Amino acid sequence: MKLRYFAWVRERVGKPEEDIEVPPGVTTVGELMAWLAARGEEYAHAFANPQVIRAAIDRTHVEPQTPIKGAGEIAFFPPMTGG
Amino acid sequence: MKLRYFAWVRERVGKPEEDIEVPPGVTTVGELMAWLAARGEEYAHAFANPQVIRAAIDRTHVEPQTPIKGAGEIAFFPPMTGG
Amino acid sequence: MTVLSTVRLQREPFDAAAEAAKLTRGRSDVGALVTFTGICRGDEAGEPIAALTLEHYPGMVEAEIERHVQEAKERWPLLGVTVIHRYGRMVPGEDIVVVVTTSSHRAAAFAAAEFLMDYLKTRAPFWKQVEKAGEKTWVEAKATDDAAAGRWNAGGRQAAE
Amino acid sequence: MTVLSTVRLQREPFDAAAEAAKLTRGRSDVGALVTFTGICRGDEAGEPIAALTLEHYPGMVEAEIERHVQEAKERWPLLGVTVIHRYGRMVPGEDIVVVVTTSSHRAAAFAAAEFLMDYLKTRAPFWKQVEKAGEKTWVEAKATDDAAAGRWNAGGRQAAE
Repeated sequence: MKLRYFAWVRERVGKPEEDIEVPPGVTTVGELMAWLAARGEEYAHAFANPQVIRAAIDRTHVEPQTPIKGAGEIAFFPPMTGG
Repeated sequence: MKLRYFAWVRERVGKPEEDIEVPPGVTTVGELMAWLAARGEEYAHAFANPQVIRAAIDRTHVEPQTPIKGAGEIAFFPPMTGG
Repeated sequence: MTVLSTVRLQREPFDAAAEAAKLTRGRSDVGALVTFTGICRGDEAGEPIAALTLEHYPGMVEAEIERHVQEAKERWPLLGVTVIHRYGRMVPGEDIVVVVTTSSHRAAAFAAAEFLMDYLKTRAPFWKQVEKAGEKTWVEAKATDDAAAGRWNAGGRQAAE
Repeated sequence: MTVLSTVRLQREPFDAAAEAAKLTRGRSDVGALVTFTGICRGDEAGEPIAALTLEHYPGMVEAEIERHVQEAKERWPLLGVTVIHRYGRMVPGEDIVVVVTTSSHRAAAFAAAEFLMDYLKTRAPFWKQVEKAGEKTWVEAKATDDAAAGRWNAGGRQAAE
């Protein structure tokens, strides 16, 4: 599964994207964030406040409870500030 | 007192402006319209529907009950359609 | 803070883009620029028209628009306002009116431009006549325009739909 | 009736006036043209900034904006919609985004332009970073922008103030 990070999530994780194997017990976007936060200091910093982090699966906005099964690309980023 | 007419009020009256002597009993904008309507066929046509006619005294919108005392210029016109 | 404001009545065409540019040139406090252009359409009430003639009340219309520009500046934190309205004869495709508003943020710029357009449609002393199949007819005022203008009364902004 | 729509993401500056002109040229059904331009200000949260850098999610942002342009076209009787959003580094005074909407009547053009801007501010995957006194900081999302965007949900348009 491909993960992508944007803005300060990208800066904290230290890379724009990576391919990872997600263990079978991790089934939702929220669980994925919790699992990532335990992967190391940079991830713990990036996902310290999971409630402010937004996610998209295959380029569509999703919620923490959304299942990740079948996802090709999951992106994590802060609240958007365009316009 | 100077009267000015615009749009179809002007067309029906047949002139853009005129100077008139208003008799002392005519004290409000509404009374002036009623008095004008009795001045002849063209005025009767112009002021047949006084409730749709708007008025301004010295270039400020006024209501039928507004007194005309001291007015320099009174204008009559249909509802506005600018923009 | 310099608040620029311009009100102009004219027979000649105007350049809406040039007017908009005047409100932003050389300054870095403008974050939002709204330009509304009203254009002469080729139809009125479903029938084709050949031209539009706008009559106005000289003297009154400039003062009235100025007053509403002042009101807009009091209601919203604007950095600039331009209103240019043409009179005389125009054919379909020609610009009739432009309202430009600038502000630090978009909400004020949008609200002020809509407020001024609602006002121009209903209370500024202009009257439109259209030429349809060789006949000239006066355009009737629309109840929807009055409703749109009414939403700015009684304090805050109301839903318009 | 031809409804034109354009969505573009680009690093280079755009010409807002030229984009607006494309939606009116050679047609006489457009009565109202709204152009909103968002400009890089020289300050952010009261402090001067040297520049702004916009990061975006390529692929997602185009699709998301297209989807909202479609929604705008379903909600209002539009004749044209153009959205151009820049990414990369910009200095104060440079244009960031332009939204152009055209319709027969002004209410639809204004509403659609505001709807699209509220969306771009809050839901399109863009992130702003500013350079203040040599330091780069990410701009925080504003609650007022979320509230503005929220008014388009649940059917009709709600008061935004």
